[in-house]
Amino acid sequence: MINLFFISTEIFLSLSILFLLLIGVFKKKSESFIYNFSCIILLVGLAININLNPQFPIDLFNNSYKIDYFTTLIKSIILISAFLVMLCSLNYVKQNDILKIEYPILILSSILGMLVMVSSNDLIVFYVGLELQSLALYVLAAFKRDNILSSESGLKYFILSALSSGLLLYGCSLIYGFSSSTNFDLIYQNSESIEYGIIFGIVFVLVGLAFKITAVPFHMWAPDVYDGSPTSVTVIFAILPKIAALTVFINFLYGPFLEMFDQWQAVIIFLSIGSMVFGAVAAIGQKKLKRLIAYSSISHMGFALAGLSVGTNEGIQNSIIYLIIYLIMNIAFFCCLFMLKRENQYFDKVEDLSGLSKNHPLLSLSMMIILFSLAGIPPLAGFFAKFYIFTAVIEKSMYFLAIVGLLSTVIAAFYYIRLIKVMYFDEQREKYDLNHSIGLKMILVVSSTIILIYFINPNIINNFVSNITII
Amino acid sequence: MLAHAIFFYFFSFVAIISAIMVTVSKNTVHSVFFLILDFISISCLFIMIGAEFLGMIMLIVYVGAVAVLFLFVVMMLNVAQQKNQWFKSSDTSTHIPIGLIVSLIIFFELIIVIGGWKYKPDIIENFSDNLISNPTNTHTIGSVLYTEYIHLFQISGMILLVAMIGAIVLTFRKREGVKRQNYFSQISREKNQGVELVEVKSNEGVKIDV
Amino acid sequence: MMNFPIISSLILLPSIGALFLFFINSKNITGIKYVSLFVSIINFLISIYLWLIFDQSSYEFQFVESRVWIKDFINYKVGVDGISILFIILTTFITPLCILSVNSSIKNRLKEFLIAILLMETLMIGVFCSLDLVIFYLFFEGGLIPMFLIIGIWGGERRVYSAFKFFLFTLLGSVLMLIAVISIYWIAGTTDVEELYKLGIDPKYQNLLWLAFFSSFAVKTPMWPVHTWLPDAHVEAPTAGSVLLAAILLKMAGYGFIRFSIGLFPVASEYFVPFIFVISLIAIIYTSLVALMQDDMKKLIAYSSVAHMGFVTLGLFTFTQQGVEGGIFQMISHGIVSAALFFSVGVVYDRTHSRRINDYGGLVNVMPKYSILLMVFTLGSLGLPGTTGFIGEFLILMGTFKKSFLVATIASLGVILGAAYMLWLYKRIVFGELTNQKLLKIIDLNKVELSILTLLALSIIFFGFYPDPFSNTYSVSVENFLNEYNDKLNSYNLQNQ
Amino acid sequence: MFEVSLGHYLTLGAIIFTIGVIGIFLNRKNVIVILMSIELILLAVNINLVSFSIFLQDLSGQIFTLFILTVAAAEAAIGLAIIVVYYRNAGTIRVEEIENLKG
Amino acid sequence: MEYLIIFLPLLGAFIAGFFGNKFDQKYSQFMTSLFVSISSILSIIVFFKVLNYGYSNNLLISSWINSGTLNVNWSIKVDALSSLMMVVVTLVSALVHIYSIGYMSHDPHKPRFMSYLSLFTFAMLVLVTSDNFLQLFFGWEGVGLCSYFLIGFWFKKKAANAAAIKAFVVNRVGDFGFALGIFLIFYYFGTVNYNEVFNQIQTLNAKNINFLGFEFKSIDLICILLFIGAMGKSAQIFLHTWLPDAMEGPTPVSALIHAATMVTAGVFLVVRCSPIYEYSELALNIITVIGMSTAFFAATIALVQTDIKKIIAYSTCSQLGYMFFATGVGAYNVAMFHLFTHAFFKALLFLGAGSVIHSFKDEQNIEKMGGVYKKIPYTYALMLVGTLALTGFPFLSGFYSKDAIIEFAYLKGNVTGMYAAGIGIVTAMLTAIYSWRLFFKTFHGNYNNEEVKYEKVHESPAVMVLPLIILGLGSIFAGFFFKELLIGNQSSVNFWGESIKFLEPLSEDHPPLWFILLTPTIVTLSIPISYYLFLKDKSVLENFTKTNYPLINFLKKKWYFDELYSYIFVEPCKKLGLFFWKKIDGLTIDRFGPDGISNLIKGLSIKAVKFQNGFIYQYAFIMLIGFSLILTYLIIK
Repeated sequence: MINLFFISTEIFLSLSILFLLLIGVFKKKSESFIYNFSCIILLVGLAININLNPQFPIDLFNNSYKIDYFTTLIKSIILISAFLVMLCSLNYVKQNDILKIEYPILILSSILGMLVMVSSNDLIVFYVGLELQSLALYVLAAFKRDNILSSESGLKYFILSALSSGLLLYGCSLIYGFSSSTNFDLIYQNSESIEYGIIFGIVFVLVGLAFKITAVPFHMWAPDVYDGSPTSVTVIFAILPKIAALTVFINFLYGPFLEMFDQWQAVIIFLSIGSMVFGAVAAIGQKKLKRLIAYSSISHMGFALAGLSVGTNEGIQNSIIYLIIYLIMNIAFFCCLFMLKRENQYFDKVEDLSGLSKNHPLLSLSMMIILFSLAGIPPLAGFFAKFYIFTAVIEKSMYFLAIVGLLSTVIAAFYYIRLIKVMYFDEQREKYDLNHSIGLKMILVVSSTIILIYFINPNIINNFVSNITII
Repeated sequence: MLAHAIFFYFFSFVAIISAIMVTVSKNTVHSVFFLILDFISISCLFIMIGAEFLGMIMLIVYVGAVAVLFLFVVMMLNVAQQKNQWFKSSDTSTHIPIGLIVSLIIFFELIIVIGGWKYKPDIIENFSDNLISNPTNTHTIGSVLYTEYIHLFQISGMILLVAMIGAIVLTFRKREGVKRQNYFSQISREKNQGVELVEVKSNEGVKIDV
Repeated sequence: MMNFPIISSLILLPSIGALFLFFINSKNITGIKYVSLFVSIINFLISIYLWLIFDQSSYEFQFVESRVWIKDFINYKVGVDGISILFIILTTFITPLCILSVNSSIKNRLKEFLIAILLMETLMIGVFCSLDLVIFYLFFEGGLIPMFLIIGIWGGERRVYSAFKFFLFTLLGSVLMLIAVISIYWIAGTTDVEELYKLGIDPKYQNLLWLAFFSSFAVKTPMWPVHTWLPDAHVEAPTAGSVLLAAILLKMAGYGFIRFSIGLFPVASEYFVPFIFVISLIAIIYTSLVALMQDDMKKLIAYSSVAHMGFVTLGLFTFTQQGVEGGIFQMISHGIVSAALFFSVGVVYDRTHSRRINDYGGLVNVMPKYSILLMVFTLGSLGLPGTTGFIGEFLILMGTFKKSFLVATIASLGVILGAAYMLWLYKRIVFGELTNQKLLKIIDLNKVELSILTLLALSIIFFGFYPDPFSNTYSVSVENFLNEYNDKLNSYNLQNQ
Repeated sequence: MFEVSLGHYLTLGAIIFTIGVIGIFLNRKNVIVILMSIELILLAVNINLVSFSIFLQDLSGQIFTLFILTVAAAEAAIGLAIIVVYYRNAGTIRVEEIENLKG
Repeated sequence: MEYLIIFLPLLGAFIAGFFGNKFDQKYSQFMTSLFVSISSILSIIVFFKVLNYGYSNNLLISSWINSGTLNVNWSIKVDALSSLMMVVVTLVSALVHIYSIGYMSHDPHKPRFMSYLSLFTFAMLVLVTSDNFLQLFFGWEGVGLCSYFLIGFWFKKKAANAAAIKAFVVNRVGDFGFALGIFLIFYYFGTVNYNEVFNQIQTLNAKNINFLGFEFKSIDLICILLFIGAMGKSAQIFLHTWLPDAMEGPTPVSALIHAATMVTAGVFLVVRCSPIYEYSELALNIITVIGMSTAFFAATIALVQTDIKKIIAYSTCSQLGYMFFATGVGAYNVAMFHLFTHAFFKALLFLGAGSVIHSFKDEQNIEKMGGVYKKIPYTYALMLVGTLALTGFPFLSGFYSKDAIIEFAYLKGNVTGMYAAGIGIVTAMLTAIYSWRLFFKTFHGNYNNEEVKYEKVHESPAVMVLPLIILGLGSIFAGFFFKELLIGNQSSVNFWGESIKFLEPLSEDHPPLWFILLTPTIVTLSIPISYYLFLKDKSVLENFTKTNYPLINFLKKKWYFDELYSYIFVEPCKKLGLFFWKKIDGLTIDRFGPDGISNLIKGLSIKAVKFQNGFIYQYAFIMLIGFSLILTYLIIK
């Protein structure tokens, strides 16, 4: 008998989606209600998920679905960041005429897909979860359907994502063919000798995953899609799929293909270096904040991948820490973006920040903290994220990676401090509105405070991740 | 065995040719038809090889639904006739030769890799029991699909739901100025709502909402 | 009482003050000033108290605090020895003066400025007393943020360029240090400095690690040829910023050389002595010549700082008692003198808004007090006996002479050039006819300026005549430091034979 | 030659996969053809999976194919919907004209 | 008492400097003069104590620099040498202080001036009473600094400022050598204390050292380096250029600093270090050569100068050369004797010249003077005394000391000694000629000044004349009275005691009579010759000038030293500085360093942005290329 208790989060989420859909269809003007309700659903889901607290790994559905501490932790992170994302983008969604009942439902579906992805222990489950997640995101990207940019971003994201999942599938088929199974554990058993077929399969799958976390050279969609999508969707893009995809990276690489570490390590290093450097360099030329944050997230993902390229538990844990800090910073950054509005119009150009500090000292202060943290300047949280990564990297004497990474942080620092320069050194502009929702303000204040004082007790996050043992 | 080979080569040939035609034909409608042809030939191969259920499903889903959907959209958007400018377009011309080379490289690498496939009898014995015990392919699939893969089945249900919602939310729009039927309001209409008494002043008339 | 975390409170107090300022209404200018001044003076008093209860006869680290910070990885460990305590006092001494000086120079966003200064103080004190490499790095790099803002927000015309140059240059320099710090952790298993002193680091890694640390310190010192950020940063920074930069930030690198480069990697340090000597000499001669030709006061002083720091590195890498002590003394002296010079430039800049030397001349006619004090600083800078500058330079040269006659001789040429450019500067600013009409209305020092400058001048002269308070503090530590250095070197040489 | 082995099927899959890949960037006509190229890639995957499944005597490949079919259908639906939306906004779906977002 | 001697001037300087303007300016003038006078009286008392009781003392004031083995104290060392110097310094200083009351009466910055003077006195006293090289160096630089202040006292004058800086920097060049010498001493002996160094000096005899690629005997090198310092301070040839320029300062300054005291510090140094120099044949020879060259060279320039103070300045230079070659031939006590007498007559000459200048309302060109001996009789008389003393007219102080030098050079017996003696005699003649030229042109002949009416020329006030008289007395009698004490055979050895070391006692022989008479004769004869040349028949000189124009010009341009230095050092330094700044810092380091890299990255970024051209096929294409790269890499691997 399958113990359904352990997938109660997923079940709850699916049922809530259907329920919300019903409400939405039969109750007029229920958009706000559904939006708020889905926030609550996320919180409840989070509570349920935390409540699971599996003491030992649990396999479900013929060993194709795995629940353990790691996946539960990641799911919690996904749920809580989804909640934060929804909370902070509420006003934006309302004012940009994209508040429809489908919007929160699609987000929830996407999250459901992510949860499935995270727990997957089987290629098919993984693929199906991935597609559930992606399909909802395609729609969300194009959600502002009367806006040409939004629909173009949806189109680009869709086509390239479909291509990447095509490649991924081809890889799955190769892995299946060469290891005779789709189940991760069986693949691990069956692929004792190193075969090119499997390695190719891994590469194909990595392409699909790298696409999701925007690693160079599979990042090309990111700036355009981030730019074109509604900001409330961009923030989702910047955070949620990356958590899920990175988890799958870990599960996938360190699960069935641990023995082939030597083979795929080079690929990860390649992706990592490419992302770190290219993300840093290309961001300098950007004039729009959303594009800039896209490149910035490309660069950050390079660092997270660097942690994965090490091949130790510490590396994985540090990547997770990196991811957590990254998403705190990104949520905070997007909160700032959501605050740049004047008379219901949102601004997202770099020049719109000009002289922000004169009119909005607190906003620009927190923005500054965030940017310095993104740049990895001590003693802010972003530094520790990088510090941990490099600790892991250097443990294995991968100095080249470390040096390239750190040089790229210097390059990246250039554009972060350019933003600070614009905010603090340039001439001021008109004031922006101040009537932000409490949730938005709270998130910004709390997250930037966390970033600022993280150094006082860095153990907080470490305690969570130190229990993760993949290998 | 020979028949198998002949059929294989025939259908493969058709599939490859039509796949090429999908990408190169000038008329998009033709492309769609070639795509259908491609699907048909592949499903024939499937049936031939013993995966008859999948072959038939391919026909139904792809040919019956997906390809028709393509056709529908192509027709609707009226984008059928558009010229290809493969080697003419000035600023993008480098893509094509390099792209071809790259693709061929990938192809040959794939061939090399595929050539490395070996039959591993020791692994396969563990799993072959369910295929033997059931008479038909369809039967076998059915027997596992709702048991071992029930969760996937459910999730694909969600996928389809999302696809549906997505398609609706993107393309469905209420047009202004079109009268729609509203069953609830029509049925629940009461007499006093149906008739409105208006005092008409002289020489002014009444404006009636249409 | 001994358990009281006096060093931590020293580190934290300015931050708390900054936090407190954060909540004061920025309209309340006097309140802001008094609070920050109060905090910094309290800090100064604490540091003086620390100095008084400091046991000068012991070379051990004192007042050590150690507590777990990142579990199983890094401890928060701070403490002082005879070397670092002086730098702490220098920091706490200069900071109140900086705060005092903002009166006339900072017109807008005073609150933010003072917050930045106080944060800076926290970070600087942290640098000087951290006994863990990671903690050190944290403080060392953290200083970039407030300094960047100080230059960028309150700076002059080319502040953006300068701020960026400063930020990126120093960041670039220090990233390699981060790698080295982490590498040390994996090589030696700890980043605790005291432990590392005991354990020593495998000589085969030392050269690379040394270079990594060097890259960071060299930029910060700054050594030739990575010095070009300094003139720009100095020129554009507001007075208090320049003062902090010259007086303390540059010293962090010198301190780092002593504590880390030499302390941790004796073999590599020995190996790189010729290299250091060569670039120090270049720094001394080259920048002195460049300083000679400057037409901007701050730039001139900035270049002179490069030259003076060249002396410091020269002295530190002689590994002689005189050289190292001279290096330390020179750093403290330069901390006071360059601070004073920048304050002085700030004084006239506030009045005329020009830093061009040619815009001045004949100031003595209208600003006699200023002229006298500036003379003292000029003399301190050119190393006249009886000022602190002399003792540092002389000891350094003495130490250097023990190592290499040639190097000492060339370095001594820098002293001549130093006299030339400083006196020429002084002449062009202060002496001569008062030609610029704008200067006619210029007023002499006000009370605050006078007290700042007098305090600095008195300390230059007092410690120039009676340097014992300093030298007694560091001599035991330096002696022990050199002994350990030689022990390590000898044991290494024995192994190799 | 006449022995049709797994290799033949896989080669067929590889050929169709390559054609699909080529089709994506060879095409300047309209986006729908790119979509069709992607369908070709999926088809190639299906060929692979089914032939592996048959030759391995293992059913999961076919199940996989089944779900791929499902997803492909859903993908096609959404993809076409997005294309339609884009067409409504831009009046074109020529690949060379979809370049509002760049830089 | 010693404390008072040293710190009274400092106190005076302090009070005058900081509080001088709070009261009437006269108070500060009076007070500083008083303090210095007290200290001069006290120092005379100390001198007599030394003289009579062989008193010597070493007072520790406080510790100064402690670093490892280097322990330096502030101290007051009293012995024969320092007590004599103290007398010279404080006495001349006191007189100059008093003189300045009158001379500077029209200046608005009197307290500052007095303060500087007192500060100088203090520094000079610190210099002479030091018991170690470092404190000596402190005083050394301190007097240099005060000299800088005082030369640049008229800060509005461009020339004064330039001269001040020149003085300081040129001195720094000397100090550079001096400092290296101290380093070397510390290197060998681990201490900089005189006694400790002198006690160990013999250990150094055999040691050699490689310095700048040359092999030296260590002791030679130490001595030479110290002597470079002395050269700077005492304006010896090559480092003399600052001294004539220093005449831009007020005249009392010239008298005090640039004639009587500071410039003799170099001589003092060499004498003080006699225990070291005695062991270095080479250094002594170099000193002799440098000294006599300076003596000769300065004298030749003085011949053609027209600025009254510059003539005296070159004369000082020349006389310092005498002192040096005295030390060079080992006659340290004779050098000190000449120093002592020179202090009187040179101060007298300067102050007298100041008086003249004062009378002519700040006119310094001797061509624009003349014929005023009746109007300013005291000054005239005193200048006469000074001139006679300087030229070594028999039985005046200069006679004793200068002749003694020449004699001892002769007696030295070696080549340099003979040569030096010869040059000394020639120089004595030149000295006489230029001195009389100055004298005659200033006081006799026609009145040549157009700006100041003849009637307006007036004698200086008593406060200026009185010091002149004292100095005049000194110029006349100092030689006679102190001859036996300072250079006499037995008494001098008693007096100098430990403070001067002779490796082998000075020769007690006397040179042949003709030699003794030679110099006075020449000197005496030169008076009428000068009179003829400069007053009676100027045509001879004019013809000479015309025919030998290049030579005269060469002399007038001071042997082109300034131009040469400007060409060799100053301009290249400036050019090099500019080159380093603009070309290396700006165009190389910045261009290829920070700016270059940032531009490069910006350029890359622009390329990256262009790369993102919005086309879907491009994006897919990039993905495929990356993908195929990875695949190919794995295949090849």
